[in-house]
Amino acid sequence: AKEEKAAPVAAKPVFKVGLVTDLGGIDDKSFNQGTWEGVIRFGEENGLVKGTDYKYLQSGAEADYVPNLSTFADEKLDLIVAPGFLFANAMGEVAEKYPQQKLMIIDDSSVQKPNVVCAVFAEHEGSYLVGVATGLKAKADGKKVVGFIGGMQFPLIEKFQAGFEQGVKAVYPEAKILVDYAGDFGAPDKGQALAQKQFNAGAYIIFHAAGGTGNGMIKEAKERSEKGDVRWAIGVDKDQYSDGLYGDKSAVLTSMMKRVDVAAYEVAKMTLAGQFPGGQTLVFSLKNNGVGIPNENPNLSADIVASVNEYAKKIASGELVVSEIPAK
Amino acid sequence: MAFIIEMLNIVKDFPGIRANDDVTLQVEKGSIHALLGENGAGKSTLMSILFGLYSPDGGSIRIRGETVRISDPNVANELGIGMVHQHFKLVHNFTVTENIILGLEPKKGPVLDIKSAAVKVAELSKLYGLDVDPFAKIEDISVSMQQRVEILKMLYRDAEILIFDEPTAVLTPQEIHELMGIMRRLVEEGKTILLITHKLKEIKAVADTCTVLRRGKLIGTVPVAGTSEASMAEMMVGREVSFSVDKGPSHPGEVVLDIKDLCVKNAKGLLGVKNLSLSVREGEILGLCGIDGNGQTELIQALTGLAPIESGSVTVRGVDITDLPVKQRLDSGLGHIPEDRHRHGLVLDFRLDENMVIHSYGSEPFSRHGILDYGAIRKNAERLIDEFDVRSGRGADTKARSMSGGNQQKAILAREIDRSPIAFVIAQPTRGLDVGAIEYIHKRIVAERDKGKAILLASLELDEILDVSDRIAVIYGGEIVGVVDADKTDENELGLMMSGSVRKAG
Amino acid sequence: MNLGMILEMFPIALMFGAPIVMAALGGLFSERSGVTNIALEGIMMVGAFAGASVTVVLEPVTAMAPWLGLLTGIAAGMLFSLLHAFTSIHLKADQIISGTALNILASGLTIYLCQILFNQQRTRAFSYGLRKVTVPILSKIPIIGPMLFYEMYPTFYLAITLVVVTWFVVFKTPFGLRLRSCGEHPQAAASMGINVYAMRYAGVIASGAFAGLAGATMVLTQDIQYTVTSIHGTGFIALASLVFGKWNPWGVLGAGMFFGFSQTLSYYAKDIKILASLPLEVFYALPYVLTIVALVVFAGKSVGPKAAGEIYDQGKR
Amino acid sequence: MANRKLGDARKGDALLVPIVAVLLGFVVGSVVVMITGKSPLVMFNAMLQGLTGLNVARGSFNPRYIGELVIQAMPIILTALCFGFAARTGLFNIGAEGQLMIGSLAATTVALLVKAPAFIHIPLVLVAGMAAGALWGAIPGYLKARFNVHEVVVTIMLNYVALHMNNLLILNVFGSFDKVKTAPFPQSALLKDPWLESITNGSRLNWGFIPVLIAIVVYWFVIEKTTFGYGLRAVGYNKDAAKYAGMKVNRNIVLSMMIAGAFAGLAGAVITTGTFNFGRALSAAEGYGFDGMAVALVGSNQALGILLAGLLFGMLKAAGPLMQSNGIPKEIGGIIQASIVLFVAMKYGLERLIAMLRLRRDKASSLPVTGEEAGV
Ligand SMILES: Nc1ncnc2c1ncn2[C@@H]1O[C@H](COP(=O)(O)OP(=O)(O)OP(=O)(O)O)[C@@H](O)[C@H]1O
Ligand SMILES: Nc1ncnc2c1ncn2[C@@H]1O[C@H](COP(=O)(O)OP(=O)(O)OP(=O)(O)O)[C@@H](O)[C@H]1O
Ligand SMILES: [Mg+2]
Ligand SMILES: [Mg+2]
Repeated sequence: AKEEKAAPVAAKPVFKVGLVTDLGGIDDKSFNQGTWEGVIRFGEENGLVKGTDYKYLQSGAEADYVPNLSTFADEKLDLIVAPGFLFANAMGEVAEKYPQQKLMIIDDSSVQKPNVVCAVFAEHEGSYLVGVATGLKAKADGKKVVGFIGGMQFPLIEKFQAGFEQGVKAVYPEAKILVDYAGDFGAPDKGQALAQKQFNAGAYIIFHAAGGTGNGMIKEAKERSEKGDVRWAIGVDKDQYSDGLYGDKSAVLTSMMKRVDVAAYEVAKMTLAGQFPGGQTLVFSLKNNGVGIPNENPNLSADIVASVNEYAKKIASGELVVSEIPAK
Repeated sequence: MAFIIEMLNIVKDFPGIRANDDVTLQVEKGSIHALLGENGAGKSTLMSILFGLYSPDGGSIRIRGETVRISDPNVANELGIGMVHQHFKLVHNFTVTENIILGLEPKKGPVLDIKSAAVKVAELSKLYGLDVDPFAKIEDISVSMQQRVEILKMLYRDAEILIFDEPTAVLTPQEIHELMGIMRRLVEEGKTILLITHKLKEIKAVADTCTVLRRGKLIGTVPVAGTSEASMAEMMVGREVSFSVDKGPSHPGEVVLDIKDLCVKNAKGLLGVKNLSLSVREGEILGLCGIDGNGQTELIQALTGLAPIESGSVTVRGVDITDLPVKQRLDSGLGHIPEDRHRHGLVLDFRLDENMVIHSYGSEPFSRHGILDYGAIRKNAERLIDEFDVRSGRGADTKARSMSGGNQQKAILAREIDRSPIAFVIAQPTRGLDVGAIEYIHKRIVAERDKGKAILLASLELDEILDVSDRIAVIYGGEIVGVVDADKTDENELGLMMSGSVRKAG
Repeated sequence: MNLGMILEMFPIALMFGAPIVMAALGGLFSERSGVTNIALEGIMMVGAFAGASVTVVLEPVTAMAPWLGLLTGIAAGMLFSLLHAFTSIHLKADQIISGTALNILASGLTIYLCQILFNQQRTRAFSYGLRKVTVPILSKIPIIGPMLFYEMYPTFYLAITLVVVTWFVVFKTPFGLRLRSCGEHPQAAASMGINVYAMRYAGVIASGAFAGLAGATMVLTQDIQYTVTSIHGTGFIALASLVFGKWNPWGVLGAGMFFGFSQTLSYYAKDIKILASLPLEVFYALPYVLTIVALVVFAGKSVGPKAAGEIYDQGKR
Repeated sequence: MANRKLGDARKGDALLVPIVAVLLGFVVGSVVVMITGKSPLVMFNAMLQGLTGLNVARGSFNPRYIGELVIQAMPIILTALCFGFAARTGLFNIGAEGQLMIGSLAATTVALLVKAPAFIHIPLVLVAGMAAGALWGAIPGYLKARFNVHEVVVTIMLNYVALHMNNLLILNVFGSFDKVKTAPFPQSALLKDPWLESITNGSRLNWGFIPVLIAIVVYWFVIEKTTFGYGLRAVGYNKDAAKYAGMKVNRNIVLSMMIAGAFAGLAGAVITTGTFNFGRALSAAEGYGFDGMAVALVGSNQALGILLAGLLFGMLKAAGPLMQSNGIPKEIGGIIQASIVLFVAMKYGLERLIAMLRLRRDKASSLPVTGEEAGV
């Protein structure tokens, strides 16, 4: 690895990265945005020009995936990144049509092509940690009910639910966990309605794995807390602390970070260095800090953070194995 | 004597046609002034100019001696000019009062003051003997009542000059009679009336003066008292017109259309036709007359399959068509000229040639195996246009919408006669047409009779019934109250029967 | 399903119902004046965009920001609807085509403006939007209190007020009489000296105001920012409510609330024993199926304003 | 009146208005691009490439774009035929989207469950899509005919029902492991063809264009040339007159909606087995219905008009990635589309404008445009 960052101008490489977003768009506060941030970081560090050396195409429909990827492939970019397992088929097709094109897909391990690198995450591990935090916090405050709101109910999101449930139960077996799926990743109104429902049913803390839908939940937690009826939200993908701000407080207890930015950044760096891990599936887990909670957790007491870290160590070391499938 | 209205040298152009060509019209205050002319002569256009709907391309208007520019109906209103349009301009789901006060609403604070408005309407209605219920909805009242609402609209606005555009086309003789009374009453109260009508008799009955237009040009203004109907007609058409229908005696054969104990529900779900029996023989015209709303429409719609039959039977030459759908009725030899030519008679957005095959497009030669043969369709239209003298801008290519009412009617007539039905139901065939067109249509109907067709002719026009029919059936309250021979009856007797006061077996 | 659950559903259902009712009232004004407005969706988007933008920008400055956002939503809706008014009234456009154009334009335009203003595909997120209120005293009333007065968005009361106002204006004032006459028989109205163009402009612009307000309300109560999916078909639901409510403000209120409730029901379905075994998708589809059923059951003669959708031509007989 | 004259079109000048509308649409697009600080030339270059595959700036040729143009145009042409067909019968069908989804669902079902050689399997898939779309279209048709329920509301509602029904079955019945799509279809069910892909430099071009072309011809033929089409048009313009003439009005309404639905259903089948090779759960409608509506309106519900307008809008879509890649916001395409539709709506104004320009050019006699011609 060459780490001569001292003179970026002189060492400016000719390297182009493209991101194709899914329907959510580049600023979805979720994994499209996360991936883009990784690309930006890579671009800035290497003195690339935004809009020409690194850029993105936004998809308006699933039918746009292939033409968008192909357009970049025709431009012979050095790396094309696409976040989301929905890209799996399109990625497979394009990989075949452009065997020289280096491609990366996030959240999917099914595309087995020599010119594609897959990045997947151990969401259940990170979710376990926020589950632990949730359990401890609820127990400490004498609350019995917590909740989970998922976007759409499919295995990827069930990993979040599974990890969260195991984490809560590990520290607070009596806790009741409400579970709802919104059927949508971009509907804050649904998130808000489901949050109202769960909060009304006594939920003290809600963890969401619902992208934009979860924003409605955070909003509801914020509004209630501000009025003195303290409730907590747990963010996902990125550190959502700032989304929960009211006054100088935040209703976001902590977040389950899924470092898609790291994945994109790392793969881009490897590719630039001529070490494109084609055909491999990279797993981002607690072990390599691919998932986890933020470094700063102002709303968590020190002892909760300490226990969370303990669990993190156990999981990272393999001592504790978290199941990916929710208990029925 | 001072003229209250002076329209001087009016010119109005429409694309391709000069509707008014240097027309001068002078009307004395307190008189009834008739306006006469063929369809399309420019009468409505002239009145629309006076009412501010169109602006003239030339000429000037003086009201009460002052030159005015009537740029829109508001100005006309302010000048005390009101107009009853050929097609009523009433909002159907509004009440009588709401229609009358529209645009000039009394208020209590910001709120509509319907109550005091209704009182005023009731007063006006009483003053002129109009007898209108201020709270009735327009869609629930008869056509003549609607017309009275139109009159009230003008009176409510204190109009001094009242324009009536073909007010009697939709009225029954009794109603026409009442309207004449109302008009005289209005004149007595100091109003001035401009009356457009195709009926010379009416002009004779009420008008003081008559102005005749032909093809947009002024032919002349004559005092009614000293001018005969025949000479007025000649001024209008430019040739002599025969008023009596030229027909020989009928030679009725066997019964073709047989109606037995027919019951039909009306729009309100009540029986509009009750146990009605009637038969029409081949080679005769049976006139059906009655006051509007006494079941004619229901009867005709039931016969032709547009409304379901509750009970009873209808046969055409012995074939029971009671429950048959429209298509099969037509195939059994029934023919139908509908009362409402725009609603039923034509697809206004189709070309004339397409309209001419509306029944027969599915059969040879107009189509083969479900595929249309436009060549044959066009040929057919051209033949009919030629034979029936249907006039339109672009021949077979003309959109039906852009044809004049008279020519639309001729087109329907051509189409239906050409089908050669054996039993022919004809409703209001000459509504709103000028005497020339009426003459022609009557001739064709009689010709059909002479070919041995059985014809049921429904009309609100008593003259038409008396002139064209061989026998006359009178309908009242959904029942036939009498059947009489046309040459053995008169307007008076029919009138009495139509009002239900006399019954007479046929 | 128990009483508590039903009470709980109220505030949620009314949150969903309020913008539907507002937009449908807008449609009512427009159609009553004789102009079909299938652009409610697009106008709502524009209103939502404007409302969210102003709220985001002004939030740090004033607590009135969301209210100013609502006002801006109204103004933006009016401005946008002017396009529909101009093309369909002055240029005698087919109102369906014009409305469709507005709907397509709205999504392109708002997102384009977001990019100019915020450098992203959506507005920045505001931190509060409108806040719920608890009405003192009234909220203490048993049953009714928690249903209607506890932690409710003030826009619900606004919607109810607008229903009353609409009813009053349309059915009790001279303006309303004139407006309706233009939707039923514009030639008749014109012959009475009413300026049909002006009335139709008024109707369409009112619909812009209402739909703009509805859009702003929606984004400020149910979202955290404006995105291209913020309105997600609510304008069309409002259009359906207008038909379902038979072009009458009270009917519209009922229809809008019906939608609010059936949507809310889908969130609670899984907690209701007899429904719990069904797949979620069944409940997502429920509001729409119920609407069709209701339309069939209540199918009547009542049709909309006769002349709605018709191009006004003075010369027409 | 009930029959909006959606179906009305005139000859001669009829073509002029859409052409002027399209040009003006591009003018608006250019202005917007300039406001963004970019050169409209970049946009036009992208569009030209989207249309012909030629990149003038770089002097390269990539036929893939032609293939993609066709791919983008196919479904919206079909949904336009769907909207247009109903419109010609006086019905306002906003339900193309739902009919498409149901068609796609049926195609998925047949593709997955039936085992047959391609020459049977493919037609079966297409027919299934059409039949399902027709059935879905029959619902609003029947409700309108039988209960006089407004088709606009029913079709809007059915779009949502179709979405959730599609998801229900894809997720719970045909779901593959990730539960958002089905297993891939067998090769025998696919319209895809490596040869077509290779001649267009790896685009997704597939045999779907054959049924689309057939659909356009059928549309034209049925409406303009058959007695059946005559009946449908008559019902569209004047129900009462159609009834008077002995036509089965209610049956025609249902049939018309069914045929319209079949077009959309076919679109669903073509997308699922041509563009994709698996059934998909959707989180929201994809907009094919509204695109189709716009195409039909710009093409004034005429077969040829729809074909051309469909290709135009397909081009805008195909050029989308190119524009984006050059820093032009993807919304420009939408803004241009909307402007074109808006200008088409302004027909009357445009006609007057054209007449005025003509009048100025040849001061000889030229009649002003009458209300009649303006589509009163
Ligand atoms: N709005 C219009 N646009 C174009 N031409 C018109 C219009 N109105 C009338 N015309 C033309 O002007 C002429 C005069 O029409 P007008 O309606 O005044 O006739 P009319 O005497 O009232 O006939 P009728 O007895 O049938 O009512 C007609 O030949 C018609 O072609
Ligand atoms: N939009 C139009 N453009 C041009 N001419 C028209 C238009 N509408 C009507 N006309 C013409 O106006 C004249 C009068 O039409 P109208 O329908 O009033 O005829 P009419 O004989 O009075 O029929 P009706 O008996 O139905 O009143 C016709 O000659 C017709 O050609
Ligand atoms: Mg006239
Ligand atoms: Mg006339």
